Amino acid sequence: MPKKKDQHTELGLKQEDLLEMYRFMLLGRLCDERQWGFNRQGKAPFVVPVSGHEGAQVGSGWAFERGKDVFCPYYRDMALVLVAGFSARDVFLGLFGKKDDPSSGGRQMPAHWGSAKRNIITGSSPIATQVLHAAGIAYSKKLKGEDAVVGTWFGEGGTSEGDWHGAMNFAGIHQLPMVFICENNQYAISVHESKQVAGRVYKRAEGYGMPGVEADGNNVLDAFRVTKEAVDRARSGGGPSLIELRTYRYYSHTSDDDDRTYRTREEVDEWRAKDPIPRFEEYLKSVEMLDDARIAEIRDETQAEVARGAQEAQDADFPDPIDAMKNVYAESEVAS
Amino acid sequence: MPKKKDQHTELGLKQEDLLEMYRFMLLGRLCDERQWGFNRQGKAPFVVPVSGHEGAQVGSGWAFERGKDVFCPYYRDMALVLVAGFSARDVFLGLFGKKDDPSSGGRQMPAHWGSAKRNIITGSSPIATQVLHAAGIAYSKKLKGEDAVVGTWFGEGGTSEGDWHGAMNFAGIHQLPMVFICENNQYAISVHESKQVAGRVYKRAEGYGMPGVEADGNNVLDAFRVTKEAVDRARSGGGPSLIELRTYRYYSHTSDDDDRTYRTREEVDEWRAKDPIPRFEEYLKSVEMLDDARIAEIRDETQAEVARGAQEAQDADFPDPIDAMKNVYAESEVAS
Amino acid sequence: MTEKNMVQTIRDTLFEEMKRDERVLVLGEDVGARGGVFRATMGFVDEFGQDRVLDTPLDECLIAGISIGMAIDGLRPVAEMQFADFIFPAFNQIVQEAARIRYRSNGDFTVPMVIRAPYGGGVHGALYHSQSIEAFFAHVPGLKVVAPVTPYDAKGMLLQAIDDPDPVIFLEHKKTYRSIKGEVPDERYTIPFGRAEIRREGSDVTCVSYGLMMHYCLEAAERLTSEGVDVEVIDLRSMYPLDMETVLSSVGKTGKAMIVYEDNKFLGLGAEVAAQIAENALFELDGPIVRIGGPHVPAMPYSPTLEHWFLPDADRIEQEMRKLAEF
Amino acid sequence: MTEKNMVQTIRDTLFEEMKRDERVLVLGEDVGARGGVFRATMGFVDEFGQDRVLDTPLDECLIAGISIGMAIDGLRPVAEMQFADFIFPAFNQIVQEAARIRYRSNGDFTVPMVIRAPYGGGVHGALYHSQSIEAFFAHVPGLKVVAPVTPYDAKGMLLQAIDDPDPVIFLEHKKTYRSIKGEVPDERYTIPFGRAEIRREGSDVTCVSYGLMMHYCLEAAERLTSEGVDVEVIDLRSMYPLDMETVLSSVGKTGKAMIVYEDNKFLGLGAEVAAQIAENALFELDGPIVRIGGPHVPAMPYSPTLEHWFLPDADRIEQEMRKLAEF
Ligand SMILES: Cc1ncc(C[n+]2csc(CCOP(=O)(O)OP(=O)(O)O)c2C)c(N)n1
Ligand SMILES: Cc1ncc(C[n+]2csc(CCOP(=O)(O)OP(=O)(O)O)c2C)c(N)n1
Ligand SMILES: [Mg+2]
Ligand SMILES: [Mg+2]
Repeated sequence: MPKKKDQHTELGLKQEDLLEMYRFMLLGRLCDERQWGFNRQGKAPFVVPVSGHEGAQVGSGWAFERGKDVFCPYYRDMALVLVAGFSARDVFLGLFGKKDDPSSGGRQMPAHWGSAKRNIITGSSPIATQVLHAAGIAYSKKLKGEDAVVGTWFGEGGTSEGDWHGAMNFAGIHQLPMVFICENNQYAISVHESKQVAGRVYKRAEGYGMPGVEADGNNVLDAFRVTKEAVDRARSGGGPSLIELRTYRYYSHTSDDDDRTYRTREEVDEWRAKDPIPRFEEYLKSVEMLDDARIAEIRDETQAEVARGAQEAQDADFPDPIDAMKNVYAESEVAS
Repeated sequence: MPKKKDQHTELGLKQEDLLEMYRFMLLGRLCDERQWGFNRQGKAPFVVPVSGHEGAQVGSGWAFERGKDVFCPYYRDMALVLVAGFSARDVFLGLFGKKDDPSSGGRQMPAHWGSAKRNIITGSSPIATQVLHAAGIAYSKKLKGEDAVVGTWFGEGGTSEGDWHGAMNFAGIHQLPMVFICENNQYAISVHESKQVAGRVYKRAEGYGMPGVEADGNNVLDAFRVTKEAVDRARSGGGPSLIELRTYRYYSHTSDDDDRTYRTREEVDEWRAKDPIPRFEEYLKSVEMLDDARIAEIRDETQAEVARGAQEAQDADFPDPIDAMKNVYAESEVAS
Repeated sequence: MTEKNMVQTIRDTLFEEMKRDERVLVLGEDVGARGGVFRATMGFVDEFGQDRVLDTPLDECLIAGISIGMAIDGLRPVAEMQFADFIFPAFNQIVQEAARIRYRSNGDFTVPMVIRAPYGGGVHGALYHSQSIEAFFAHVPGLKVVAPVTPYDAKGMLLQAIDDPDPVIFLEHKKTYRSIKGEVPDERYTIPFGRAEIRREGSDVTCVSYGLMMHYCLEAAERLTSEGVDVEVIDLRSMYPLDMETVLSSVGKTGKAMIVYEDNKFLGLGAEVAAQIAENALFELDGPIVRIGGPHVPAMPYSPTLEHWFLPDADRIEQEMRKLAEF
Repeated sequence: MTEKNMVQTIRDTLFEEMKRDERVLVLGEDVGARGGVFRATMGFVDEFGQDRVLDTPLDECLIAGISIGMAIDGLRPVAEMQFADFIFPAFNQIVQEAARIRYRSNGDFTVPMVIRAPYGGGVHGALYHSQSIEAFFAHVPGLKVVAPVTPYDAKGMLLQAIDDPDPVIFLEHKKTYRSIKGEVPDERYTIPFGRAEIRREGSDVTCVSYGLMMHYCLEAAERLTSEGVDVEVIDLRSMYPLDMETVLSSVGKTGKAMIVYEDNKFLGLGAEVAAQIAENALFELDGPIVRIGGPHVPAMPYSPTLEHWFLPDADRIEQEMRKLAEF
């Protein structure tokens, strides 16, 4: 019973897919709102928001095969790591720096994602280092003859570092099975794209011998479509691709930032009007998969899931100080 | 009396220009052959050859205004620094590490060019660092409202470093008065272009918001033409350009290298047949500026100039060991 | 005289200097409209314009590399590394280029540039917003490395750094930005590098420190007066050049030396200080040379329990001072 | 047993290991057809193919970064930095990523990789082909740094480095490549890190060294026997972990300690060794702790007169040994 304006069937997406994608977008948004709440209450000193990026992250993330493919995200990617297997509880364990934080056991700042069993490669703060790790993993997969595809995500600011240049060059030379995904929200903290990127990000692909494409990151199905094409091409030996997803971040860069110094409220409102979540709701209604009543239900369920995860994380233990000595080296030796 | 097949008049080059350009190409070649001679005799432990690149270097270098414009060369650029004001004697003072070596007073290896009064910025061994210095100088010139243009030269291997990426990006963003000149001889020591550069060097320009063009580096007039256009554009506020000059190096990478491990003799011979010097001689004959007799005279004069410079450099003093402490800091303080 | 905190002092000093000297410009990530993530260039872009208050792309290698070019061409760039932890992409340009250009050109080229870097822990910054970096750079001939910890020093040493004809790594401890206040003269003055400051005279133990730890050392020393233990606290201020004269004459007086630093102990700056004492004053010592430094783990973790464990504090310093005094 | 020089030993060891273990691959600039500029991977590409003998683009940041990815995915990359002097573009990937990944992921991810780096002077390499880099990396928790100087150690420690579950900086002194020969067992063996080797027993002075200087120290010590001066020479072999036990027990015996290294003295490894002696064995000393290191200039100049001036040699070491013994 797909209705008119049906875009998803040709993309190979079924009703369950769409509803799950919708849930993940919502989960990301609600986790974000909850963490800001904790921040205002003084219970979370540091918050990295995702709001605005949910379409780009869930759409691109959904194009990969969980359990087989590899995710090399950056700090903005909360909705992406939810797709990759993090729970709301996992997110809040990291937020509070608790012992069971799957990323680092409370060692890293929030939003420094990582989890071996979920194929999410540990990330750091220094920008763009992960894109080279992704290239190395992709080379390894190809060498071993595995058909996994490696995805790496970064902001447009990340394209400025030499690491990004090296990874693009290496991936192009060896036609590696990977996809470079730029979440272009037009700002690197306060620095506008026009002072960050000469030319256009996606246009750099040709110079590295790979296809480059841009898409509307606030349209989750567009983000899925262009990424899926790239993932399929990579898996079938067609080499790497660069994808630029245009989007916007709704909050300040982090809880330490104040975006009013560099963005007008008008600009923010303009982009609020393109919010990927209501837009996807409209689509789901248009194909009669959702109605307002069902949306309200799903929101309540997801809200409850967030509240539960947050509560469990708050109740969880902090790491034992003495554990701070562990895992410096395999033998955890310490300087005499 | 310019004859048919006259390419130079439309390029604004007069007879004196062409003959000087020819002399510089020859001077570079003969200095190179002489330094190899010293190397074989054990009098010069380290030699960096230029042979093959003379057309690319003299052609591109000639497009700049000496005394006003700025040169940021790399080690391969002997013929270029001759254009920029080095003498044969200067070259050999550097070769032998003598006190009066204008580049470093005998501190750096040969071919690490530099001279403040000639606007040749000091170079180091680490590849591609100079392109960022060039970008900084170009920014400074623009800020001060000077109409100098900055040229920076590098091999295709140099395009792989992050420094090159950063400089291209910055130059594109601020539309700096500079020209990026790649002497693409297809090898970085032993590594072929196909393992070094994904895609094509000149095609990367568009991704940085600047024009990119390739030309035959073994045709000195082509090298001049494309560079002159870029220099004029830069000087008139039109921003930066990337130029790829296809060429070849005839000797091993340096006297420490043995190119037989990675290049066939056939390939070398093929490129020997495209030697920029005889090709330019052919042109100069075709426009009746030279004949074989005159060529023989110029060769003898230049040979004599090289012999004189080499002899004077051999006779020159080595630096005084105690001078090794000087110029660490302005006050030349030393660790207690 | 005006009372100011550290970051305000740095901001005002830079502002005045840019007014005074056209050649000076600031560059880095978010130094423009945002005024720097620590507000050290707040309001600059309105006063001096985008060309002299340059928001760079997110590439520290670029920041250092173009600063070198600018300095060579006669400007006086003051580059900001947003956090010291992010200086490493620029390591090659700083260590191989900036530091070596005067030497390799035999004085024909010079690089008068300043790199400002907010560093240090205790700010919930975790592994990548808490690091100490002084040891990497103090080891490199051609560089100068300084770390003022009072507003008075911050102004005088920042102006000295800008005047200096050679590259200077100017370290600002993030935790002192707002916590440390002091009187700052309104007129321009400079403080020559390589002169340590005795912050507290004492006769029993010489305590050498710098950065945030120096303040903790003063606190610990004050506490010990009640016990009749009299500690001399020396603020190095400059890591290179290093003022061993002041350190050695103090050790000659007290016969006991300890060095306190936040960086991990192994090959941290305290190693050089201890080594030079052992080379030059061994027989004036009547106690072992004590070093208190960070543990051998890669910078402090985020979780409050772990961060507290990591950072040396006044209590621990006090204990070690007491032990050494009693030795 | 076969007699080999250093570089031949390294080449053969790598070759055998790549035959033995499919996960091992070498990567770097010119490691393929060229066999490495020092011939350390000569003939590898014919035996193992281009995919396991990977000629990388000219980008050390890339070399380190992809090695990390490969190691995370289960390979055992052995990366070559063509010259140690060119490791700095990779500094961020090595120090911030490779060194910290185990720690920051609380053990969830590990980086078993080796970075080989030909280093050191005396080869007419001038400023950028002569540097010592051990101090930068030994200071970084999460890294191990070793520098074997005999073929026997080169094999055992290279295999240890490949087996090691953490990143190892493996330093090879260029001047020893062909000048130092020795017997090498044909079978596979490993030498655990963190164990110094007493190369020469002695009772009068403890001389701690490593790298090329260690050989000069041995030479100087031999010369002094004629004068009845008996020097104990310790080869550290590993900069981190550092075997202070061996050093301290030797100092306990001789009461005199000197440290000889090629790197510039200030904050070079000798500073840490001296500091730890001063912390732990102060009252066993009856002479100052002497450090001989390179001068405070940015690596050695090219001109023969200048290069000779720079590098500590056996004569200078001998004089200092004599002075200290007579103290
Ligand atoms: C090497 C490095 N330099 C600077 C920073 C500080 N910093 C953190 S995020 C950021 C901006 C990143 O912008 P972008 O890549 O566009 O991602 P976005 O935050 O917009 O999603 C900066 C400058 C850093 N983390 N690492
Ligand atoms: C950072 C760095 N890495 C490695 C080297 C060693 N090296 C010197 S020249 C060279 C090849 C450069 O090739 P290319 O840029 O194409 O210039 P060409 O020599 O071909 O003219 C290499 C790898 C270096 N000098 N610097
Ligand atoms: Mg952004
Ligand atoms: Mg080349």
